Amino acid sequence: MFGKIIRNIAIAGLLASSVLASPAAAFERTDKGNVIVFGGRQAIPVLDPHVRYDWSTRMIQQAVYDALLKYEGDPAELKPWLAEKWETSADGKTWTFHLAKTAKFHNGDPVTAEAVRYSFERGLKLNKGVAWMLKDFLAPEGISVVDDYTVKFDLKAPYAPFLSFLPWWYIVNPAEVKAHEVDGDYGQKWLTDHAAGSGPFKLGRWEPNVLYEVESVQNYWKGWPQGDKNRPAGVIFKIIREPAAQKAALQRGEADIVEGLTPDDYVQIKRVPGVVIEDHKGMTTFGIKFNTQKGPTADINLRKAIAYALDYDALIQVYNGAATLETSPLPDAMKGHVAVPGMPRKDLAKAKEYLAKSGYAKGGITLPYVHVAGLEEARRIGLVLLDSLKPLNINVEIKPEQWPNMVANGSKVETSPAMTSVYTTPVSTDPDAVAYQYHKASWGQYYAMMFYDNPKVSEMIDKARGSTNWDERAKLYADIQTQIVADQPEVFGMLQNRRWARRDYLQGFKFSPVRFTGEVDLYPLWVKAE
Amino acid sequence: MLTFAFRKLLTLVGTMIGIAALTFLITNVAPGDPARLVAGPNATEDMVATIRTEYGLDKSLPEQFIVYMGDLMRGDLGQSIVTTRPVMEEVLRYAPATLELVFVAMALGIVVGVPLGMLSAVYKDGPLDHVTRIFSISGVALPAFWFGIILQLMFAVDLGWLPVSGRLPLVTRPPETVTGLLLVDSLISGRFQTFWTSLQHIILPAVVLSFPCLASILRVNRAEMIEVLQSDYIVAARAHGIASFRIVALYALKNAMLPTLAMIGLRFGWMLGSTVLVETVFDWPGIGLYAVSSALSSDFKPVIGVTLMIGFFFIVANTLVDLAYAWIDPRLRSA
Amino acid sequence: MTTPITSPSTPPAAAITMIDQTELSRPLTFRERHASQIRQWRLYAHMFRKSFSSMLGLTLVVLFLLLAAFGPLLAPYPEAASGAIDMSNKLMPPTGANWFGTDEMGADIFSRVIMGARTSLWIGLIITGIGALVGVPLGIIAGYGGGWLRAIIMRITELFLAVPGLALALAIVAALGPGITNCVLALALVWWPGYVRLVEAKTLSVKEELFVESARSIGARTPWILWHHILPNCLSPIIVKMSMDMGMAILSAASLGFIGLGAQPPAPEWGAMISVARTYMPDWWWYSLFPGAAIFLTVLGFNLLGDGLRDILDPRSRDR
Amino acid sequence: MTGPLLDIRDYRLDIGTFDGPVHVLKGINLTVNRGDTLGIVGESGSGKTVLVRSVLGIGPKNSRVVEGGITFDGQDITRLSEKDWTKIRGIRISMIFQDPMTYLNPLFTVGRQISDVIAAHEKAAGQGVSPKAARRARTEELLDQVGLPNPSMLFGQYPHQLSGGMRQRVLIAMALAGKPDLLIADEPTTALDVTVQAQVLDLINSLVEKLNLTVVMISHDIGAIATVAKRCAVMYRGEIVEQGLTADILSRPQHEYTRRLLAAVPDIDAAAAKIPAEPVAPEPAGPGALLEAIDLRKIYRSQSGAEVAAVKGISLSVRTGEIFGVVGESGSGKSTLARMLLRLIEPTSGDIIFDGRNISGLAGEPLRQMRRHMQFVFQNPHSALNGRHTIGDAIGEPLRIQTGMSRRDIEARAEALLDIVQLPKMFKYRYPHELSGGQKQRVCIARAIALNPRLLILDEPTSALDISVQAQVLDFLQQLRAELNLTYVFISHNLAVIRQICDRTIVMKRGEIVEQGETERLFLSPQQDYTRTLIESGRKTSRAANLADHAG
Repeated sequence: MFGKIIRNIAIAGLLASSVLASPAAAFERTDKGNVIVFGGRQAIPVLDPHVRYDWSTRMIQQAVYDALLKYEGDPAELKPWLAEKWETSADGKTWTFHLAKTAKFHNGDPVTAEAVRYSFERGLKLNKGVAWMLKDFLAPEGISVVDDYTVKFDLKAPYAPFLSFLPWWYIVNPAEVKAHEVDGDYGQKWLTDHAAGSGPFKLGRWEPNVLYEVESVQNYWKGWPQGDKNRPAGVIFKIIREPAAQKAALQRGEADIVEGLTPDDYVQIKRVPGVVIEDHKGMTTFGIKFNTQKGPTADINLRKAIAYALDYDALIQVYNGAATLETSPLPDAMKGHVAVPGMPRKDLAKAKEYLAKSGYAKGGITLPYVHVAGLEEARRIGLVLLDSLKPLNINVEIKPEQWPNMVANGSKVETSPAMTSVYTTPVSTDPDAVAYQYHKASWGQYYAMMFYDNPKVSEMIDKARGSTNWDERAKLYADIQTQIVADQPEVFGMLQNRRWARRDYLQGFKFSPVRFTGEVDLYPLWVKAE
Repeated sequence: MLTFAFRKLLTLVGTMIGIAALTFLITNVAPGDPARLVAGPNATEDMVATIRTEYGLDKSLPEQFIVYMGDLMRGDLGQSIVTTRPVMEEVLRYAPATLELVFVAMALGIVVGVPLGMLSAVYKDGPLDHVTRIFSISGVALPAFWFGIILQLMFAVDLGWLPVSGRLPLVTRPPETVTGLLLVDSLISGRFQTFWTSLQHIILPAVVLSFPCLASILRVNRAEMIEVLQSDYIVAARAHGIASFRIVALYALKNAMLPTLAMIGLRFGWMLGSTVLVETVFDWPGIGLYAVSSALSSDFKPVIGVTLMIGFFFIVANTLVDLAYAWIDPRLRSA
Repeated sequence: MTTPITSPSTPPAAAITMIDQTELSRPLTFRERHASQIRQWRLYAHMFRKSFSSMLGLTLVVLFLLLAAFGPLLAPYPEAASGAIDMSNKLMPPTGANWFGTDEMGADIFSRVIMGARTSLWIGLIITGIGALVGVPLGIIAGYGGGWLRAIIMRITELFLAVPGLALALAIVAALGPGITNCVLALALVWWPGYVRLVEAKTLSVKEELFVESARSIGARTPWILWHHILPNCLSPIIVKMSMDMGMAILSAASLGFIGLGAQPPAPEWGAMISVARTYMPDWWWYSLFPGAAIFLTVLGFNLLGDGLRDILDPRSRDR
Repeated sequence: MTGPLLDIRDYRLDIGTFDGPVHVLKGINLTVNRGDTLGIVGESGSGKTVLVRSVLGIGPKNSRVVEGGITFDGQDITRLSEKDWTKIRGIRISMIFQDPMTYLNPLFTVGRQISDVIAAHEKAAGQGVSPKAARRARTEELLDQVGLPNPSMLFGQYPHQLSGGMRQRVLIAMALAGKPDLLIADEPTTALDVTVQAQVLDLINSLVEKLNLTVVMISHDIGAIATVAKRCAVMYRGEIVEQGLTADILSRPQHEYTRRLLAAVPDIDAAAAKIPAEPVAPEPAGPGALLEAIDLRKIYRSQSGAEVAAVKGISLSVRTGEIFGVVGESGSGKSTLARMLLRLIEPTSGDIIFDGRNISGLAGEPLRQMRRHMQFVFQNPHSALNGRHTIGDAIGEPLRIQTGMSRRDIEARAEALLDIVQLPKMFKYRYPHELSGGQKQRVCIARAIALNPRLLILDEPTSALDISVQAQVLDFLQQLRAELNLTYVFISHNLAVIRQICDRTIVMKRGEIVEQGETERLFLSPQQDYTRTLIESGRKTSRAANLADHAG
């Protein structure tokens, strides 16, 4: 073997002298066609659709699996997908879905009602990942197969947002999963880095922490919007952790689209020929949550003082203008959103007025501001806050925390810090997704770190989620929004824009705000070759 | 010899257990709930509990410790809570990349460091000596992460001579795995283009990693050479008319190699530790990067696993150094 | 190629005999009584001055200490270190007003780099201080005491040494959570074994010296021997190591800061600054360049100084 | 073939130091003709080593030839380039070094080292390097020539596998390998035991005769010089104070220094003119003895578990007021014995009785108290003093440890002690490295007597010192004993010294007593072969015997 190695080294040396560093290719080509390279910072540890989700994971899940419905467009709309049509009973408890008969899993099996039933049962029984969305309203026994292509869901109680969660419940092929089951694990071990889906792509190379490749399915049952001719051979999701490296990769054409550049980078790279910035209004809200039950921030006047002292313009500047201030606890793109009049904006006189009314008229206190370690923008906003509160003689201690520790501390009134910066992305377009954060039943969750307690609001939220009448709900949500703003359980921050930088030859990019930060629908993408 | 080997093995096992216990205790003293991270942002309390039970995190710390040590005896490093996979499997997958990087860096360090050390010892207090001195101390003082970024910008972004990061170009499929070292595997399968590109990829990280190591090898070698060149037997060799070159390159070097070898062993461990920085900068998919990303998500089993693995490589390297010592020094051979 | 004649151990006998002849009954002046020490220090100074690199090291360290001591007076915008922002002025290249440019919050990088010296000084002092305070006594006890005590101390030491310090520190900070205190704590925790090993080895050789036996023969107790004989003779390598370690500790803390586990902004710590600044490469090169250069020069200074000290105090010791 | 082989003319050499240049060699004039054997005698610091190394072009680094020069075989070699040196060094001039351990490279076999020299010689001679086998044969021939047994086995051995004497022979073989015109021997016997010294000197003599060598040998040991050299030069402080035929110089020294030097050499054949201690009345051993050892044993356990006995059941009895000698070659266990007597090393078994009290079981405070009465003077004064303490601290240390004296009193006492050992008071501010060897040994003695002990154990107190200093220290020790009423246990490998001062003596070999008795009787009528060999060897290197040879 060594002889062979040595001989080969010699040959390689010869080759090396003739081959210089190959110039960066415009985009990757293989013998099967063009491959799109997505440069992202976040790895995909577990692909199993019922176990884990975050933006990178869900982007690939979305590519290899199909769900009953799919969100598309801006503003996001629910589109039929595996389910061609559906109906609901008058009491809002029973939902029946009719499946597309052409849908096929990658191994050729048809997507049947049983597969849907099994997938939902699996998600509920594993009690991980997406389970929280439905488990309070749907039991595994409530799902029944009517015929091969009809499936029925019986909810425990009417639940208006039900439909809005379905796009995140992907359908797996029960035959394949069962074949790989170990010790009754519902095939969890196998699905970690394998897939049993029916989506437009199937898995290619899987090199954890390095890259994940999906290959397009030739005869995808739903067809290809860009036309079969333009269909890319596949997509490589390449882990590039450093923004500088991402930028370099994009400039050299090693990546066709990247996410996660710094706000300043986007401004800079916009000027590079051949690079296009996708800049869209998002749904991720940013708030500085007060602990309303304990410590100085239990004092509403102090909370108001802080809210009026904050330099809101600086929040926008942190994003180089790619953000808009919140006008309500609900994001603008959400159904039922109303612009609440009298949202606090910087007004030092008013801030001092409130401070004088509070128990800390002279300031002289130090409040912690906790953010997730590594989240740059949250840290910068901390600096803005620090700067803004100086006139009130309030000192801010900026404390980064690991996410698990932050969540653990934030689950109890006693340990929850006075101020915590929290980004929340609603997973559905239904207002309940955000409103419920202000329900007392949410206490203990990271987004409920303010321990907001207003029985009237809780009551209205309960009423709204049980109602099937949209007009009634819309009115309730308007009241809820106004009341929350009045109570100031948090500083309502801004909605940051979603941004990507891509090469101009990358076509078909479709934005939808309901997706997570960084997440892209890979299905319609294609490369326009000269 | 057999008792020697047996004793070494015993020490190795003992040290491994010690390291495992140490890192387990260290990483478990603080609060922190990785189960929450894994369960996802919207998970309810009972969903988090499901995960805790699954990973045995609901048990008391002493219980967890006993379970962990018991598993360790069977060669099981536990399960990563983030990737859900056995840590042993993952560590073994990432280890070759790290080893390849460390080997290349070490080779660079030795090939450059030893002759430079020799030269500056021979021309002690000359201009070359002064230059290498500043150079070598700079090597130790350079922050690897910063240096890596600067090199990346210069050679990859600005000049475009070398790739920015990673081990291989995106579409290049890695050669069939034999050793896990791409440079070797590509040669075995005769894929010269792959060999060449993977060589291009490894240059920058290897240079960054090897720089401090090169510097200290150089310094030790220089110091030793100076001492050896002053020693009586070298004076004698000179007095007996042996040619200067032969004295330096053969007689003195062999004697000076002993402490240099010790330094190489030491630096090997140091390099393994520094991969956490270099691999982060260069997106090099090795155990260092694995450790950092696990540490950042409070996933401690992989951190312990990597620490153990690094300790293991380090001990093995030092054992090899001991053997090399005995090979070079006849006084140790007979003892 | 024989032993250099300039070594301090061979002063000309003439220097001494001359004073002997003038032995008087009058009380001796300070200079006379301490002629030996004065000569020794002059010799040290002479050797040190001769070496360009040692002087460079000394200069850098003195500069660093000055910055640490008078940072707030020297920095043009000292408030930049405590998180003052000026968003309208962010990411400005170096100008007359901002010599090193400004960062992403509009803070003056020059001021932050200067103020960072103090942070780094504390980090270095605390880590090496704790390392030496814990390691030196343990090393002396292990080296001199022998037996099971030595076995236990050395086993634990080897255990720590079997894992590269950075990897272990990473694990510790990851568990404790990021922050400058935890980072210093973690590094101190992995730093002491180096001293144990150094001092133990040195003690083992010093204790074989005749003067130790001699002290025993006149009935000296063990603590006496440790304090008066062993420790003073271990001091040179300890001083050299501490000087080198100041640099290395600063570097390690910066490394953890870079990974995101060390000091956290707005604390003006150089590693943490680079950690943020790296995302601003290459277009805003000044942001990472200057903190990086500050780390480099500081660590270089301490290393050159330590190297120079080694040459005059402990010329035969091995590079570690 | 006319003219001298080596001619040194008005040679002056300076070495630059921190305090300015030091004149190491001052106007040296020496001539060596072919077939000459020249001895250069001098004490440490006399410049003899610098001189011969200059002849070989391996002198000290910072040196500068101020005046004069060296001519070798008609060629001026004062300032040769390194390249030209390679044609001379090791080829035409070769050297035998003093310490056989440090002058052999520990990592290469003996054969390899010698055959490399052969190869170098052949290359320099321009005749092309002969094949390995031929060089091996020549190496083995050389090994045989220097009297080493089984050369073919020796060829593959490493230096550490040989004894000191064998290594010295290997060094000689190496020096001969280049068939040199001039052979320089630098203290070739200093590091060896007495019996081995004699053998090596015999070998050199026989080689000189057989190979008709031209030899320059330097040594501090005038006896060794007398054995080998026909002509002799005496060096003192960088100058040659006297040169001529060895016999003449030995019998009729002209220079004052030479006379002093010769007088200082202890004579093995001279009955001692001892300064009597108070009552010399010989007491019987047993009760009344100051120190007794009964069946002392020390067994070391090596790493492999094997037991090595350093001292095998020794009993002895030291009377009050006498000087009790212990003589033996290296490895005889005498140092271990000495340390056991003071409980610096724990005996494996046996009892030590001091002044009627069994001290072998003492520990802690009582043992510390004991130490007031028994003190130790170590062989090597250079390392027996802590380099970081001033002399004053060193002398005051016992007082600080054992007494509650005030600082001021201790200072005064230290000054008084310096007075007793005849050193200036100023020295209390000095550091050990600033003192000469003899001065340091006096400090060690002062330290030892600080607590007014009754017994001093002196472990080779003079072997690290120059001969002239040795004589002074020995004299001083005897005076001191008389003044302070001390009892000595005196350990030495030098029989002449033993004979000069000891009342009774034991001879040790491999941890056992071979012979014991009154010193004079031991020397006049030794009962054991080993004792006889020791005395014979000692005599060989002694002045008187050679003086007789040369004179006759």
